[in-house]
Amino acid sequence: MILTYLIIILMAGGAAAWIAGKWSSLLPRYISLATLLIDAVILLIVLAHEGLNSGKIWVVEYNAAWIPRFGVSFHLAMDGLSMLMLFLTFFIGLIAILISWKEITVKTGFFHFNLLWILAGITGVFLSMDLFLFYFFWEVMLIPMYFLIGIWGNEKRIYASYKFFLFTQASGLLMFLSILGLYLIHGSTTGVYTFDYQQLLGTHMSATMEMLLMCGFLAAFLVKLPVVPFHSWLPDTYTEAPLAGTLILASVMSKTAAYGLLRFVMPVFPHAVASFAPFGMILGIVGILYGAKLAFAQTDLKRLVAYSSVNHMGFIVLGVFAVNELAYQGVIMQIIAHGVSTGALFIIAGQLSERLKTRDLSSMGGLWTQAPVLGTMGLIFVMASLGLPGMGNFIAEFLILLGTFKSSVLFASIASVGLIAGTIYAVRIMQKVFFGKENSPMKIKDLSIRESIILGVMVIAIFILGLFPQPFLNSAKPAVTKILHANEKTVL
Amino acid sequence: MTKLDFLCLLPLLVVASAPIIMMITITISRNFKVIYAFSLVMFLAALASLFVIAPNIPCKIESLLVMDGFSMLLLGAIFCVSLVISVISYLYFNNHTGEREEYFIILFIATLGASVLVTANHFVTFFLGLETLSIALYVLIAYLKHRDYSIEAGVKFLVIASVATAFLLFGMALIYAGTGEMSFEGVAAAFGKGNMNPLLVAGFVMMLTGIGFKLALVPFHMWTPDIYQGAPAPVSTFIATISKGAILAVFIRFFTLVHGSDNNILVVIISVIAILSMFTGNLLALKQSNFKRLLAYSSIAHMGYLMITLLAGTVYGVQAAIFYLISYMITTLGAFGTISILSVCERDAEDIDDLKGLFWKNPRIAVVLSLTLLSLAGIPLTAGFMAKFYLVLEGVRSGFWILAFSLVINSVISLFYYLRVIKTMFTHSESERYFGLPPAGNIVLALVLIGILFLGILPSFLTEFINSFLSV
Amino acid sequence: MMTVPMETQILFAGVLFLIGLVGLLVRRNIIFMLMSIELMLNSAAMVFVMGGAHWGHADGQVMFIFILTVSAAEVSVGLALILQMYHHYRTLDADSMRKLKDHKANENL
Amino acid sequence: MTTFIWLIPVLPLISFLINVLFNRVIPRRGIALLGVGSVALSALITIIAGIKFLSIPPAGGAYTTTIYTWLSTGGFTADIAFRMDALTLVFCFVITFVGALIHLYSVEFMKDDDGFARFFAYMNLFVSSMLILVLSNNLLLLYLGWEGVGLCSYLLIGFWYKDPANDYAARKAFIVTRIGDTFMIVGLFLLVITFGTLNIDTLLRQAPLVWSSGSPVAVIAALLLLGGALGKSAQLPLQTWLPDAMAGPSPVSALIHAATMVTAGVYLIARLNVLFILAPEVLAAIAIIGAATLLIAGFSALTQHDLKRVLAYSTISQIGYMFLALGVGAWSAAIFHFMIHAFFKALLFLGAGSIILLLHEEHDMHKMGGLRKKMPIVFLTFLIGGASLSALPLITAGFYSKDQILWFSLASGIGSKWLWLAGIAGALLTSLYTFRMIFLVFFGEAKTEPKHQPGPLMTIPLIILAALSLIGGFIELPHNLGPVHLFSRLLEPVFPALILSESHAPEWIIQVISALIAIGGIYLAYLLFNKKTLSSNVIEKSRLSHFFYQGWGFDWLYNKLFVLPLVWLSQIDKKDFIDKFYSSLAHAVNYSGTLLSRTQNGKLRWYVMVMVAGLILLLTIMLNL
Repeated sequence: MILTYLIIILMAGGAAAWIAGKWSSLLPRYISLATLLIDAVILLIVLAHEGLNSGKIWVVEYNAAWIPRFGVSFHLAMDGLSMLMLFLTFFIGLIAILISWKEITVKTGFFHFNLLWILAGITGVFLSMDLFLFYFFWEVMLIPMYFLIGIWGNEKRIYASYKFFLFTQASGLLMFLSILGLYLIHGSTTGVYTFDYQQLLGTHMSATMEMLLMCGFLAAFLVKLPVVPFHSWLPDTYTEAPLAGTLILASVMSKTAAYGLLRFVMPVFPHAVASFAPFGMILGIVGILYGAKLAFAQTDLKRLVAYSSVNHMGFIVLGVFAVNELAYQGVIMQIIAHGVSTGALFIIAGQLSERLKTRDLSSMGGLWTQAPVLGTMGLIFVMASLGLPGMGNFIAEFLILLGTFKSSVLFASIASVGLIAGTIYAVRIMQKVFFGKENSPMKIKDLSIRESIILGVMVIAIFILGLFPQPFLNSAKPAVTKILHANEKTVL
Repeated sequence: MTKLDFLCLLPLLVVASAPIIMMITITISRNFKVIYAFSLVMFLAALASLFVIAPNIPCKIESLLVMDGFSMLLLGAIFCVSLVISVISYLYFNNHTGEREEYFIILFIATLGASVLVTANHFVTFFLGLETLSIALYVLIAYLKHRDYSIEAGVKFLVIASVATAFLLFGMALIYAGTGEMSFEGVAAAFGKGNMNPLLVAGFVMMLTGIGFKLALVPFHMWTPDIYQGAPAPVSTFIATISKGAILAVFIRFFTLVHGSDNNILVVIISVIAILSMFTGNLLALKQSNFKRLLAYSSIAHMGYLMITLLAGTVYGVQAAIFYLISYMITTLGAFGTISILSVCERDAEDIDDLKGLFWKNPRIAVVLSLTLLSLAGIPLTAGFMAKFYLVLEGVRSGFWILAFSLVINSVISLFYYLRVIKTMFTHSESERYFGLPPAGNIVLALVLIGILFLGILPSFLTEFINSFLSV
Repeated sequence: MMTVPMETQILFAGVLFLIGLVGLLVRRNIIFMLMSIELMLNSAAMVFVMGGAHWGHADGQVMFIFILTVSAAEVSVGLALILQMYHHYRTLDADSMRKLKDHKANENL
Repeated sequence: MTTFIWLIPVLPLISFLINVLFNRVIPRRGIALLGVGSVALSALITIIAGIKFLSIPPAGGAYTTTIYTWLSTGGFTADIAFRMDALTLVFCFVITFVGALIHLYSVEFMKDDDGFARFFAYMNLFVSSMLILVLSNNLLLLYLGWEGVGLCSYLLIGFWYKDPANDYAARKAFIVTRIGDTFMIVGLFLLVITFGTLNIDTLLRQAPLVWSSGSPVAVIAALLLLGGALGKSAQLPLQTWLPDAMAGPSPVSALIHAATMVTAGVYLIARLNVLFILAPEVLAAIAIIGAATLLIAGFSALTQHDLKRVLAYSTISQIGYMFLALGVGAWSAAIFHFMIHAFFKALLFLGAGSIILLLHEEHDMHKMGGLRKKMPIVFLTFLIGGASLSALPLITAGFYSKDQILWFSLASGIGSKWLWLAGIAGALLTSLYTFRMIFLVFFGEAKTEPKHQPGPLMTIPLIILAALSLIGGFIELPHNLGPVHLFSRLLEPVFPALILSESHAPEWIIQVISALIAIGGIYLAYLLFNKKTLSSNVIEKSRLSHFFYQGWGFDWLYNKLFVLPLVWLSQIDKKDFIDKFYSSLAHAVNYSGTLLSRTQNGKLRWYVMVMVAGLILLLTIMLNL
């Protein structure tokens, strides 16, 4: 039940924030802050209470009938993997609220409503153990995000919000068809019509069918992640969304897809995954290289960071289709580390464009002199982004590449070129923004204390991930083993 | 006709008596409020009468009418929707001067036609119900005769609907000539014998044309946008919900009785019609700037979706169809209800630009309208999502993957324009003044909101309800 | 009494129906269009009568009476509408009613 | 003691952190104290550890300490753990000791710079990373240090970031070394897959058991690791970044781009000597690369105008010597040369730094001259450094270290006379360009007046380093000169013994030849650049000279081969053609909507017509099927 509360609290908090917004523009901020803190505390209590190695399959589980007629249940469950994801969600959520504390001044109530509902949807996605429920939450998070982009975004926000919605919705519907197909196949072979994840594991079906159904799932996940060639919504969306929106999109929402790949695609369609794996890895590599290439060509800072996300997501896809423990641990680390590092880069980009009133790289330059703290933060996260050891992304990329190397030496070697490509665009950020001649006549302020604290916390987080990754790896381990086990069992 | 049969006719009688009483009332004294209140009472009475006859179903009144779970469900839906339409109409016509009382009379006549259609089990009742409905609609559409569009819409509907009726009738006649049967069962039995001579096929196709016209399926859809636009908003609501629902009901009854889904050619043809309807409706709606026309186009697409359930040919398909229909009715009520509420005497609030800034001017309406549109688009948490889920599930269960795919593609296309409307609501407009809403309006909005969310979150209630009725 | 075969009867009705249809499509005067529709309805009614005669029961004739009644109602409403139309447009040309259309795409038509 | 070696890298790190967090509140003096003090403290601990190490050699030849498990998953484990053996000790000593001297020097050198605190932060971070690199007990942690020094190098080259040229140089350095690093990390993957670990001890123990000598996997692994080493150590073909790296402040050049970081490649190969021995082809390649690099860089050094660029090419060339030594299996000779080179090259850079600073940022040697009298201390120390670099026989340390390399390149079982010839030619070049530099800068007529004399903080390090450049060589004498082999004795447990080939010329002949070459080179330089007996102008203006000056056209080639295509590639598809696909899809959908819209023209009879047409179509289909 406690898992349901996690979602309900967020939704209720959102509604409360909206209503409160009628009376005061400050109140919603406090309400949403409090809501998220409550959720985070609940999660911590669960962690403290249950621990991670209790031997149970799921640390916490809740199951109730929802639409029994179709075998739809309200089945939530949490293991170490979901818990990590939730911590990331709440962490980024808190940062998103704090970062928009002063930036969002109009309609704060509705803003925070949307923010919390997105988080509620994401939380639901990370907890759902019923495919119908999963799809339900998968879609729930879209609408508020659409509003967030469409109302508080930048100049081309309408275009961006459309693009975002259409891409994700189209791919989501394909996944929905696959879910239905899976449901019907399982129902017709076993006589049990159910959407329950546990029961659908190991459904027997023909190879073609398995491949087709998997493609439906892949469509949703590869678009959301996104992977080249389904990425074209990303730059526009990330660029035009308000800072908090970009943060959530890049740091958490895209991770729901990575999570979905691990949690659903891998164990449910083991044979199809096995035959698709080479193509999957190629997609990953294409993403890594093409993302880097496009990032390098950009002149808009936010767009550059957005494309860098494509590059990083390529690693995730690569790792997912490497199908081994090292790669999976790497993927999970990448989910978290990318969440923090790219999130921070977007925040920095946001701070810069807020100060300079432009995102154009050519009108930046030499800003270190005026804003050394911002510059330092920028440096740290640029380095994190290119995978400098000591920070989380390195651990992630190392493990992913190592795991891939285990599966395919060739792919891992090509993907490693991505490290160089990553370096090329990443140092370009430093050079164009903080180094070189000052191109902007505008005098900018360095980070305020609030902003420094936000970014400072993220710096600490990225270093913790890089220097003490073991607790995270331990936490994810049972889930990874479970996924791999389900995968192997059926393949053999 | 036995006494029991007569009792079973109670709902129809209640609806039929209302216009008579109203006419008498009007001759005594004209009072809009009184008529309005009376119509509410009568619709409630009609609803109540359903409960009265509930223990007696199923019962057949000769071979003409049948009162079974299916018709009970749809009658219930029709009465509920009519009730809400009455409220909306009241809000709408409250701004108008002139003779507004007759509107309710005709509304009842139209409802009566729809009710007869829903219970029809015979070509005679089919035809009579259809014509009662149509003729009443001619008047309703052209009711605000001082308006530019009304007459045009009325005349257009008159001509096209008459043509459609003629087709339908000729088709019936051919079938009658071929089989000598006019009751649905009889025709079904004749069809079942397998002697599908060209006469019967031609008859069936002509009937299909007539029905297709009413349901606004491609290629019989051309009238829809013009009529939706030209008619007063509550009347458009009526056409979109009750009229279509009733026709669909009779179509489903007829189609399942004759086992249409077993006929491969028919299945192919209806599939093609369904796919064409989806694409045409959605593509036409893409660039539409008139909200009423947009809803008309969207309704074309939705009827296309609905055809999937028909093809399934199972009892689940029928259930899915009813679920879809009900959620579509609620949703459409929300959409047209908002237009009605926002309309002024001179013109309807039919331009999408009329909605500009609604989110900040009147968030309550905007939220309901957004939810409505999202429900039409089939986004979770709304009735439309569950309905689409149900529908696709049944479609896929019966193996109609192409239709399901086409539905998916169309859902995406349709998002374009639903989102466009939503976007308009939150773009800023010059005046951001908040305006008040009459309590009745609030109630309608609340009903729609609750309906959409309830069906979207806990669909089990309705599915079980439908199930229990259909198994009777 | 010479019996005309069923096919011929229906063919005859069909031709009537087609005449009505063609009339509807080619005439622009709304009254003539209405008349053509009546023709179509009546041809259908005729088929019912023929059917009734063929199968030897009264259902067809009953239907015929219903059709007559209904078409009378329809015409009355129709004429009322046409009156209003004439009132409004000062013409009976059906093509003169062109206000309801997709405006953007048909601006210059 | 073992538990304290982690302090060696951690102290500068702490200093770095304090600096970064509180630089706004700490006064300059405090920052200087912090920066210099932490490194000096590390040096002290290193020396103490060294004394301990020498007096009571630890079991297994190394101090080890594990701090915690870094990551452990899927059968792979890496610790944050340090290990100090003799090789590490040498490196630690050089890093901390030379590092401390350079930090001290920097206090005065940087005193007027706005980025004083930033400078010390970077420098401390660098020292810390470098120490982690050499102290780590596994290759993953080594890689952390490896990348850490790369980062610091990037930051310090671009220290004066307002000049885009500096940023360009910094990026170039970072990216070029990162290319090497990528090879290296792929090599690490290969090692993990083969051995399941990156622990250096285990690797070295297991490698001979798993791989036979010359097996393809071993060769590939060694090649990949070599890639990393080539990048960091600026060897052919990844040498292009180092001359540009001189854009950083001179102490940086001294510390990073001469004394320590660039020798990381040498360290890596020496550290993993077992792996490389298993791949003889790669070892040979290392020797050849070293030989080629030392010649190419030597020629380039000869033609430079910029004082620091001469030293930069000289550094490349000297590391070439070390690679040559590594390639012929003269492990300890390479490390010995590394240490000596660290002394004299740091000295030279610091001297050059002093000159440039005091001559108002004048880099061009042709605009200097006659500084012998004006800056006597700098002159003297620079001369000693130059002499050591030129391997002036007997009195300089450089002689002893270079002589060893030359000797082993010929005498080693895997050496050859070609390598030796290259080495000898390089030696000639070395003394030639070194003294060309000295003559140009310190002799002749004065062209620019120095601001003032360097202060004590700058001169003391110069003097200490000069002393070391002279006497440093005496700890390891050639066999025929005396039985002093402290250095190779120290490193004996780390390296496998060098097998000498049977037939070769006596050692003394070789020594004499190299001594003569060194002296001859100096004399030639005297003739050419001081006396101007030969028209040096003609030489300097020649096209060949220009070719050398440009670094043998590598920059030009790489620009054409990689940079321009990359830029072109990024520009042609800036807008992302995939996006076009989707937008045209959207347009198509929109357009078909518009087309369909045309049908809704409001004509009543058209509507009926469509309906009838539909009916007829249906009828035809149905009746025909």
